[in-house]
Amino acid sequence: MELTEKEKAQNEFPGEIIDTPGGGIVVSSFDGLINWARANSLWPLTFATSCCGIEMMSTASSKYDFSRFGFEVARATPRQADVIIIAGTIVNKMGPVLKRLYDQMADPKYVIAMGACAISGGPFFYNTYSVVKGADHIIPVDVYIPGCPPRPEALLHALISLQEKIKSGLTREQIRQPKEQ
Amino acid sequence: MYSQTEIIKDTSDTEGELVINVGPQHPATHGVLHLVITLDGETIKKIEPHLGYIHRSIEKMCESLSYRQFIYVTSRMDYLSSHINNLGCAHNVEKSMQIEVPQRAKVIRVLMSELTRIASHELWLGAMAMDLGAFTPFFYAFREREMITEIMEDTCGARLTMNYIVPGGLMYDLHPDFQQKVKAFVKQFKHKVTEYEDLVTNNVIFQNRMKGVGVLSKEDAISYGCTGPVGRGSGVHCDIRKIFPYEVYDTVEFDEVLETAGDSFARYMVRVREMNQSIRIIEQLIDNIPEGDFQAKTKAVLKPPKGEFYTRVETARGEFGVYIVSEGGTTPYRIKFRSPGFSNLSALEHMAKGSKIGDLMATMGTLDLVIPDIDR
Amino acid sequence: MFSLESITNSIQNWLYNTFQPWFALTLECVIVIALVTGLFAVLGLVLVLMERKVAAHIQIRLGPNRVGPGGMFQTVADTLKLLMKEGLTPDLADKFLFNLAPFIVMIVAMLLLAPIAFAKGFQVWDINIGVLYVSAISSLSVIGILMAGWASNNKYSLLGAMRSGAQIVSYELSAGLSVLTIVILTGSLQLSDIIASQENGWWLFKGHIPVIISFVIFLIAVTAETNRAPFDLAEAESELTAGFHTEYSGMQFALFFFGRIYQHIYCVCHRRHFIFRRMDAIAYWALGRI
Amino acid sequence: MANEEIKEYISSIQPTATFDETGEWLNILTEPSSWKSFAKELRHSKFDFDYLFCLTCIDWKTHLTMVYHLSSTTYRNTIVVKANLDRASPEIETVSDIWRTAEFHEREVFELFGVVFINHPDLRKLILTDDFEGYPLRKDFEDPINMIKL
Amino acid sequence: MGAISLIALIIAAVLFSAGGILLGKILVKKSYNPQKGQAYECGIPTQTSPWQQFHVGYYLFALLFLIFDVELVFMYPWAVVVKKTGMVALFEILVFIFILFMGFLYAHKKGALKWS
Repeated sequence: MELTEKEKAQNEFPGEIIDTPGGGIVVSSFDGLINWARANSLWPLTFATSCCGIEMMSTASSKYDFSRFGFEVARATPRQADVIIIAGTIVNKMGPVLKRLYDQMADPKYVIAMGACAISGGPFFYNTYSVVKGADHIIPVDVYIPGCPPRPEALLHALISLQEKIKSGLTREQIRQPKEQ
Repeated sequence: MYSQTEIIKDTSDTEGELVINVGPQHPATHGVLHLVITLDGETIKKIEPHLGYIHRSIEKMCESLSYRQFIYVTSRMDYLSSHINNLGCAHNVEKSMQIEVPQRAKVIRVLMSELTRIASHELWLGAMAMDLGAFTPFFYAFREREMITEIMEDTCGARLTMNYIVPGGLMYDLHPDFQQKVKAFVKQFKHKVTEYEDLVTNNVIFQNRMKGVGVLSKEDAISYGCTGPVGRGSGVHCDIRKIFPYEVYDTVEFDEVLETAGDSFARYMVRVREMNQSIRIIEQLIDNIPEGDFQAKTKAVLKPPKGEFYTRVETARGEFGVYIVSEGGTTPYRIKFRSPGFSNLSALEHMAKGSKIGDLMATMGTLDLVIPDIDR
Repeated sequence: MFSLESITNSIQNWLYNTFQPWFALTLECVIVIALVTGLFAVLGLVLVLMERKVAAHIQIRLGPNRVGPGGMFQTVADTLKLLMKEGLTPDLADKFLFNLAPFIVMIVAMLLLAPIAFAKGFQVWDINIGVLYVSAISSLSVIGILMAGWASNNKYSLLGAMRSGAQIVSYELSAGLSVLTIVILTGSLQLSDIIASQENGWWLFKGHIPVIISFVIFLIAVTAETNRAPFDLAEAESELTAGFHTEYSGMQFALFFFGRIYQHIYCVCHRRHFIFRRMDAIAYWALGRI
Repeated sequence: MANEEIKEYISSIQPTATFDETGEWLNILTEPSSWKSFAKELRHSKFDFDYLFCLTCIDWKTHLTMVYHLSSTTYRNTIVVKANLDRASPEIETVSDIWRTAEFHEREVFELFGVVFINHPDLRKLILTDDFEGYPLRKDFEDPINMIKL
Repeated sequence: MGAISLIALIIAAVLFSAGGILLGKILVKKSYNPQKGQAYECGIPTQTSPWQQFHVGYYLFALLFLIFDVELVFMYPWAVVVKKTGMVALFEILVFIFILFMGFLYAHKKGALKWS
């Protein structure tokens, strides 16, 4: 049964998500605990394309120190990361790579679009032939941070907002309905 | 839109060779550089850089932006030396329109450039140490870098992409606290450089991983067009601040740092010693900022005459060239940025061929690549 | 010397007096399982938090301090999260070996606990060839790592696994030889004997020059064997993204992580056996990260 | 000054070259067909132009102009060599064997302007995606999907 | 406790691991798409399979290691009794090490210890 679904998926649009059977048994009261754990242990993927990446590094540095909130363990592989912070411009060539990275992350996964470029293309909106005008054309985004580049405090605020969103059960992951088969 | 890629299972033609993609998402490529590496065991047989993962078509974009506008975009190219990028462009416009910049602006521009250079080298130090597996230097380096970003924020209103230098001078005057804060920074930084030396330079593991790794001879460095610390690490006399002094560089005393070994350690030493030279420049200028205007009187719309103009400045990574072809209009007809990283990167294959993967990281770390600068 | 021998002995006597021998043995096993698993869980949580806190303070940061009082529940949250994360198996991986590898690493880590003397008489199995046993079992963990690297069908994993093998090849011999010094001095391979021989002073401070040399060698070799910085070639985050566990996610990754930490516990404890005698050796381990 | 000397020398080896001294540096306009031999001469001449610091192309709508900025690390003379190319089928010899930095710069010019470099060792797309059509830095390049005019 | 404790420990390890993995399998919502199943290689599709002949630089070295490691095991029993037996044991182990050392020298001269 599962194999046929996989085969079906091969023929569809590559970004298509197919829910596999199983999982999601426990509900309500236990969910609160799980959401608390997930919210307090967001491991970011070390992914940065341009200037915002430097501010992300600043956020990791001593003065701002996002390890206080448990975001400390930056993983280089998407398999172990929880949140992908799109720090910088996404161009057409990068698009498939970003999509692939997002797809390869293990569920549950969250996305933060950091900076004007990731939100809309920012200063590179007009007259460019290669910039994707907003990372949400490629992958779904949970939290947006404006700025060019945003201050480290803004990134911290975004991460805390994401925490609150997870705790209240409103992320895209949590409200995703299984597709009708 | 996105083609689904097939997994190649056939291995018959590449027996014993491992083709590995390093990047675009890789902690050691400092951005989105993509290297396709052919390995034999751990030995690198071939490196093929693929660029364009952050190609934002800045050159095309600038053709439709006015002379005041396109300077802001250049901050986003080499974001670690954004002041110097701005300076290069402002310089070009000033040269073509023959604008005389006030002395105060000139001094402040040099001060800002040198502060940016220190900040950039600090970040490089932390990132490179992290490439080699040491976490702590990263935090130490960022501690001092943070002081510079604070100074920048006071005056320019931004931490990273400043957009402070405009054609004709500066955007605003200095923040009143500037001198005092810079002095405090200089005082602390002088003491901290020795700390870095203790922590990093004199570390045996570090030295063994750097010495004799990624050697680039002087002839090759010239042929590949390597400039900045990479060129100077190979003994090429290529500091634009010395060869073609701009602003007030001809009136301050500083040494061009030259090493002759051409290996990663030489490049490392060049950068560390360059920080000291920058401090020297700052110390000479900080008490001698002349009073006066910070901006020359310019027209609201800049229209350089018809012709071709080329300016060169020294960023933290090397020679940054701005080549503007003007048709006399309000926007440049063609603009070309000669980015230092692009040429430095082209030497990577030559330097890393035949070495191990670990050595590649050391080599790449000391090249100090900023990918948006390379792709533009 | 402080001893728990009477307690353990009385429990054992009570068990064998009350129940059938086979049932007593089973109960004893259950107690051991419960104790060991509990120890693992608690030590894993506490030590990881400690490592992060100490590392943060050396790196002039604060470290986790928001989750629970003073950040105490940070690792609890992390573990729960990893538990609740999808465990991925790549399509082209060798699924059997891929899923087996974390078990191997875990089993090795557990088996290493057997001869460790937590206190006098508080020992799972006071095996008379303890030193040999420890050397034999500890080199098994590399099999789990090689298995993980090979089965992942990922080049980074493969390279990381091969490096891990190289690491073992390079340092195993020196670690084994350095332990020999203590065995000569004590004249026994039994770990409880080794500890008893240090009752009135550590070997390290008794002025034996060879002991000091072998202590330094052991320290370096064992750090290398557990792939910690600066010997973290197998993971080499900047080169191989995450080394042999690149493809692992969720709990499987956590098991590798735990396995490694328990190996550390073992290292530290054995350092304690051989040279130190107190748990403050763990502080050294926490510093090992930096 | 040195410019006169260089001019003299260049007219002796390349009689068809024309000069233009209005800009900051000496501009030399050469024929694309003779560029390779000329480049070799320049590299090994007594002026020793060993440093190619900028290589680019300009689209003049009627023709393309290759621009080479050459300098010498010992004598610090700088010259600018230009060659006009046919816009329909732009072709010029590569100089990547003389100045190795040219290899990357030529690949960049190849994909952004469509100039074909004869004998280039590895003339593939470097920056753009493989299926990208057109030469974006040419003046007539239009991309209705991605380009939003101001 | 005797050797049975090893079985207990193995059971403990398996329970610990399997418990964690199974709990995750039961409780977590999962999704699948073809890209997720492919190997991670910095976001680019892999080009060749890693399951091919791989040049392990330390192959010879590893073989030698095996030999020497086994020899090392012989030294443990010696170490236990060396204090009781005295000089004779010391002399004997010196002979043993000398023979080993000759083998080591031979390997060194052949260049087997060079990491290539």
